[in-house]
Amino acid sequence: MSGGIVLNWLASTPDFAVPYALAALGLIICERAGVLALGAEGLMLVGALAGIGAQIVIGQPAVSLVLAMLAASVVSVLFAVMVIWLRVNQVIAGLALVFFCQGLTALVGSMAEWTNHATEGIGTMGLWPLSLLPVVGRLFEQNAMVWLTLPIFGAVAWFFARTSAGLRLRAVGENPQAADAAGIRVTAWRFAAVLAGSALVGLAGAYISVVSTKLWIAGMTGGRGWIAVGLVIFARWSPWKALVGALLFGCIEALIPQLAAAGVQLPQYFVMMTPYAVTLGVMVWVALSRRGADEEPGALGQPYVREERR
Amino acid sequence: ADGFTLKDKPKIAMLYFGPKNDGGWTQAFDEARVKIEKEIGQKIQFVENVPEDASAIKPAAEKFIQRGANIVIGTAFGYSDSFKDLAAKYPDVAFLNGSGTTNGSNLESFYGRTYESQYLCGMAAGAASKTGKLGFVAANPFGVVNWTINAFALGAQKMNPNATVNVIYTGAWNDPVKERAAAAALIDQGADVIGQHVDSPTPQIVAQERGVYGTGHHRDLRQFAPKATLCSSVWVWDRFLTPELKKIIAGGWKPAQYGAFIEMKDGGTDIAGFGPAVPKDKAALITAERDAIMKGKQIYAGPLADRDGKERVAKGAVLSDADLWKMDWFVKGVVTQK
Amino acid sequence: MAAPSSKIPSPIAHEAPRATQPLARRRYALEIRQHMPWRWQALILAAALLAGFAISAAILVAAGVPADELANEFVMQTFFDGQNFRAVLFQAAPMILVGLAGSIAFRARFWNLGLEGQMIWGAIGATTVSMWQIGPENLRLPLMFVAAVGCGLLWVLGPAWLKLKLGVNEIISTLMLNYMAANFLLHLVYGSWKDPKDNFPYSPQFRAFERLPELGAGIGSSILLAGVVALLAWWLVSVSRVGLYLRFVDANPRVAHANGVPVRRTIYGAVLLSGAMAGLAGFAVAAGQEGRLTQAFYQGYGFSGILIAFLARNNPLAATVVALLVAALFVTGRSLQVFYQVPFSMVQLIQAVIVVCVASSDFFIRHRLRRVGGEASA
Amino acid sequence: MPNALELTGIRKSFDGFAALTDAHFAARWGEVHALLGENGAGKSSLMNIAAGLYAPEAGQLLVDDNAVRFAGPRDAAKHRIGMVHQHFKLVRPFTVAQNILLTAPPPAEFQSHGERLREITRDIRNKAAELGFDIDPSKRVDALSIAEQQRVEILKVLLAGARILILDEPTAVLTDQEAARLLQTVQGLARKGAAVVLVTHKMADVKTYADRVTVMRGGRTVATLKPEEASVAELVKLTVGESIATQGFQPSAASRGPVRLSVRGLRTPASPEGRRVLDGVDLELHAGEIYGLAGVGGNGQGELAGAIMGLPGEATEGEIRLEGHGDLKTMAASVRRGIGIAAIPADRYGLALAGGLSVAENYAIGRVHTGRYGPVWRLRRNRIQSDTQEAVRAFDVQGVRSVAQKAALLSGGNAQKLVLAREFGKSPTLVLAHSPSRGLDVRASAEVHARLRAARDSGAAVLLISEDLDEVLQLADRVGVMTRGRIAGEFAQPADRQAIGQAMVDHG
Ligand SMILES: Nc1ncnc2c1ncn2[C@@H]1O[C@H](COP(=O)(O)OP(=O)(O)OP(=O)(O)O)[C@@H](O)[C@H]1O
Ligand SMILES: Nc1ncnc2c1ncn2[C@@H]1O[C@H](COP(=O)(O)OP(=O)(O)OP(=O)(O)O)[C@@H](O)[C@H]1O
Ligand SMILES: [Mg+2]
Ligand SMILES: [Mg+2]
Repeated sequence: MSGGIVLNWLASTPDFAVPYALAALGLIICERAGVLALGAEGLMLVGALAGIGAQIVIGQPAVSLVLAMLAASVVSVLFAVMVIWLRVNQVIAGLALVFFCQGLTALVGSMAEWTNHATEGIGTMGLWPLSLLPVVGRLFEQNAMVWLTLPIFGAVAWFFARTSAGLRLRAVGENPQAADAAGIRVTAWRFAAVLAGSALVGLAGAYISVVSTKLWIAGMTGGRGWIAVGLVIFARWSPWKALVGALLFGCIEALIPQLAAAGVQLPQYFVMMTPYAVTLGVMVWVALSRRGADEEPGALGQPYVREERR
Repeated sequence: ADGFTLKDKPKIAMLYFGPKNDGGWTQAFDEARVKIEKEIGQKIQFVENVPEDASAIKPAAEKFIQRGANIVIGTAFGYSDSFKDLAAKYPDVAFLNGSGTTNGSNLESFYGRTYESQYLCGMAAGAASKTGKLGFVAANPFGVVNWTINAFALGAQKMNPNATVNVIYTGAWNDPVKERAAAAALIDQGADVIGQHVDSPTPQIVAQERGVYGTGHHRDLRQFAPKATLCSSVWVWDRFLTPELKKIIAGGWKPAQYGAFIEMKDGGTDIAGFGPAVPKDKAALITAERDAIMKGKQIYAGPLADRDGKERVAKGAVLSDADLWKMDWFVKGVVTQK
Repeated sequence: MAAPSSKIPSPIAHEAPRATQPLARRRYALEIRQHMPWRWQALILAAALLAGFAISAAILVAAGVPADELANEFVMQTFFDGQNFRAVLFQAAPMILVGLAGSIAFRARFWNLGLEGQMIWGAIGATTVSMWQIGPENLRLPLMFVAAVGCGLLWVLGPAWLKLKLGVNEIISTLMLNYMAANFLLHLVYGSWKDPKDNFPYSPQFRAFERLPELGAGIGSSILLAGVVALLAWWLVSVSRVGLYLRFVDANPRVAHANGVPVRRTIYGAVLLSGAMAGLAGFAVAAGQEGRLTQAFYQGYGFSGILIAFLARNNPLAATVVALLVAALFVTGRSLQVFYQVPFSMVQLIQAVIVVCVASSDFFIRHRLRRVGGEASA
Repeated sequence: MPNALELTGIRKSFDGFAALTDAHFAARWGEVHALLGENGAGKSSLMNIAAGLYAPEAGQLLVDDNAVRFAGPRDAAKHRIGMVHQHFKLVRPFTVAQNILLTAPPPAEFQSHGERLREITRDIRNKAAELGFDIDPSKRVDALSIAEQQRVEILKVLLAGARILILDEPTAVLTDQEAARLLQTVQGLARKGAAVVLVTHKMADVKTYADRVTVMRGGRTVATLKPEEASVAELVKLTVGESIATQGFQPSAASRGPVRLSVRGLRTPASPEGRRVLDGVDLELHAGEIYGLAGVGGNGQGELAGAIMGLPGEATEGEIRLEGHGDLKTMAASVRRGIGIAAIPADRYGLALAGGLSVAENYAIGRVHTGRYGPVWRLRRNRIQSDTQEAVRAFDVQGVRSVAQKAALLSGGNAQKLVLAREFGKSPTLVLAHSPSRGLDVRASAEVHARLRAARDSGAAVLLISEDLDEVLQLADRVGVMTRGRIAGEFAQPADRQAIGQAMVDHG
């Protein structure tokens, strides 16, 4: 049975890891373009609500997920306008976005009566032929979004490392003055990055509501957006490291109910602290080890105006 | 001195702890409201999402009172202190508070003996379970939750003496993410029926997805998981509130000194619906137990020991109400965290 | 339009011809403004607030509040009704304290998003004194005060140290500590701190002498406490030398350091003070409102504190005024909720809308759009 | 000969301050056209307009005699205008090849990113060999020296296919030999038909390499002429508007005193490439002398000043002793200011003044620690105000309408005077002056110099760090040369300029 618990634990990990992974990836896209994106918690809520709403109205998971991404992108336009055009302090704008989205989703969710409205989710899909393996085969029985996450990561990592467009985006985040002088449209790239990144963050939220819990309640992301923000720092703005980090956090979150179900005697409220404590611990560890301190995008958080003297 | 009498025409207002469509606790009150309105023949005002926070409760209640309400119904234990203050400040207003702990000459707290209906749910669960391993998703560990867990276990053991109940507390009344994780983990560990004492229907939904059974709480949860939900422990507040409100309106109302702790026969709780998974013969057994409870059968009657073997209720005795509220022990077969 | 003159031999390898049509004319250029007279600044701020209120009103009307009732609810009912006004004051005391806490930390460029965690610890500290009956009765309340201040301060010490010593981002660290504090609070109230009277998840009630007394007319002394703290904060930032240090740290830490400002000590001081004030807010709720330690008393104060600090431009006196207005918004929100079934989340939305408007209005204070490239003349 | 690039009647202002009022400029194909003007004359602004970075408020831009409008650098690039900016526009964590790829014209047919990068790398190698540049295209820019970065900028413009090359002070950070080679190269490009604009302060270069020269002053074009038509003195007069009699070296009035500051073996930790910014600095400074530290910028001068001021930075080894106070290294910056160290940093708004705060606050911060402005719990605002007003008068800080006005509103020269007023107001024992007259006009520079001399004459030890050799030779009693993080040589006054110049470029 103890082998069973490990297997159960590992099999349930991806479900927890995917939202972290997608949200962190979205944030990496924004921040690589130099926009400090603290609004993940809010955009995840938008994605979660929009996804469920679409699920209730339309009932097609694939459509719902896409609509959720769109919704998060649309809301992020507000943020993009604030920080890119109006040059509002990016911390303030990010916080305002979170609170705005919390209020908005709670309001829309209750006015549309989407709260606690159960929906059909999506089923699991075996990763052939691995899923046919004895014993460990069930690790490869996951829903389609889990499998889709991997190519999404591959695509983004490829984009950054192997395309000229990726190089341009990074140039915008490292040194917008230089990028502008090189003829790269800083504002357009930043807008695009915020919208694209926010779509992924929205997808992360929609994963929680549409795929995972299959229903909506206000504030259901429960701080995961903030953890994703921390995860990006841990991952040093690298997609693959973010995936590893997301798996780490997924493991921790998945372990908690497994231990409880197995009747392991642990002080439960301290156990519930672990994701947050681990986030903090990881940040401290990153700071202590001073790994790649210069990987932070050089212009992160700095607005750009062409004729400003620096 | 002869009880409480309203000075004006009755005007009722309710303060909801959560959103009216929370699928659980608050929705049960809202459904009762609709029925009461018909019975009493007047509209009842209500406000949703009043948190357990004095700076929210008092203004909300006072606003109603200011605009004429003279019967105020609360729905959370966290309102207790505020309602006590309000009752003192507004002696001409009658206050009722679901799951509250404070009482007075114009204030009555009320709660149902949920362990009665959860006991019946436990019986259904015990009957439906093949493995004898049951799971239970609960919010937080304290008296009112713990007694439902124990009753659920006792009911299950009535059908299967070896039944065990593994409990996961999620730490929140309404957190579908954690509830899902908890229910899934319990099923992973071999549980084939999932009981619950949380607000959202998530544990039932998970049970249905995973092809096992479950029992609901607060409301009839078959609407969410028709295949999985065996039966639910449900509130039937209108059965208690309608006569109580009529008493208040009639005048000379005397609130119960220690609050109304309502038995099944007086409209505390009940069970709703048997799914097809409960065999006919077992269903008959459960119905018989229900009748017995209606006639006064006690769930927490001695002899009863906790899981460490310590005697909690002596033979021939019945657990006192005070001890019920403080229940922090579990019967044999219940596995919990610390 | 001549093609790039082919008579000219290019020194460069790439020979691809390029188009030379007249290019799009750029209409506006963004310019950084160094200074704007305060009158104009005030005007812009007022316009932003007006825009915020207009959008909020539109949302409220869309949600079903009759337009003509809005003014009545917001102004008449809130400020000219004794009972509502008392409710505003009741709500305002902790608001003022968290607003001040936010202001002081932000002045040191420290994003203290951990106000809720520090509030929780402040309340835990005060409750500890009450539960263990530390000190004589007449000293109990001051001891609770000290404990709240101490606990709030200690809870922010970690993030402050991590930031200054290791450069750990305080936004994340303070937030994570909120979640940890909230779980610890649950651990206490569902564990050994349950009220032994009924075993419900809150601490035993404070005794009468452990509560902040009423000043009379239904007004609690916590508002007085908040007022005194606001004055002290004002003195600190506007009168004392520390205020000058803080201004330098805020304006440019490198300049501050190079000019002999004890930057670290100033930041530590401000951040710890911020934690202490948040702890005090926890004390004000526990001893002034709830009369015991409850499980959700802190919710929403974190955001409100940040919002108040931001709208008040980190000025303590302005923060006091803004906190009163936010408290009024809360009380009005309750009555909208009660009478028009408007969800309370609307209040949060309105707060966010106002922040967005005011933050965006800064653009016009700090920039100027200039028409350029227009009248081309040779 | 047609004009390659022509700007007429250009006007441009920044927040109400007119940087260009009526500027004209025309460069022909095949010529090297020098642009002269003192600091702030508007040279860079004008060329930024030609490169599409700044939008002019009025005036016309012509390429090949056709009127054009640029919405941004992209449009300028389409007309094959390339600019090497005074402040480099390089993405530091990118490699040389990646940086150059960003501006390279798009490939004619589809190429994968990898292929393009390889092709660019090849092009860089070829072009670098042609120019005699030693550059590794796969190296990250932040691992390059300033001079190497300058070369990357030049390669970038050339490989982008520019036919109109604008070089804004490209030789400021190069050694004499490097500068000569670069200028010969661009001259060669012009001979092959390109138009080259060379913004510079060096009259000698104008004389040697330019075909024509345009002089700007105060945002206007003063004249365009052939270099051989005017003498250097005449060119100087055109640029600054008056003839300047350069003041020669004046030795100290008093005799030099005992050693006040001694720096021994100061070094910073080695970078992964094994380079140390400070690599064993040894230096002795006496009371009553000005020690001038010359050297090409970026050889550790800033770090040395920072280490003496006590700025947070890389931990250093070695010692910095101040007479009567022992080793300063463990001493907080605030304490150092308290024992009479005055600092005039090079980065005025990065280290000396908080632009967002008032003139009075910026003045008061220098002496508030002494208690002159009241105890910790109370600031005496009136005294701050009257002291500031007095200092503003005494140091002739102009443009202060009220002492409550933001310091950022002062012009460069007046901001520097405010710094001087604060730093010299408390009779320092050690003065650290880093490029104190950078960006100042002649008059303001002269005032700064007088103040430094006065401080020396009243017994302070003055460490003058400057990239401007003329300034050093005018002021210093002794001259040290800093290269690669150490003092490469010391010279007594009157020093041999040639020898000092040689020491600056010797990489021993
Ligand atoms: N982006 C800007 N924002 C504000 N002011 C500016 C900006 N660019 C230039 N200025 C101002 O315009 C004037 C001209 O500056 P510019 O850089 O063109 O001078 P320059 O002739 O290149 O001087 P230097 O020889 O020092 O490089 C200066 O007073 C400068 O302060
Ligand atoms: N934002 C502003 N608002 C008002 N006046 C300004 C502003 N910016 C600059 N000025 C004024 O414009 C003038 C030119 O400023 P700038 O810094 O460009 O001077 P400068 O030409 O470089 O002179 P200096 O030789 O002293 O450095 C100064 O008198 C300054 O006070
Ligand atoms: Mg220039
Ligand atoms: Mg200047």
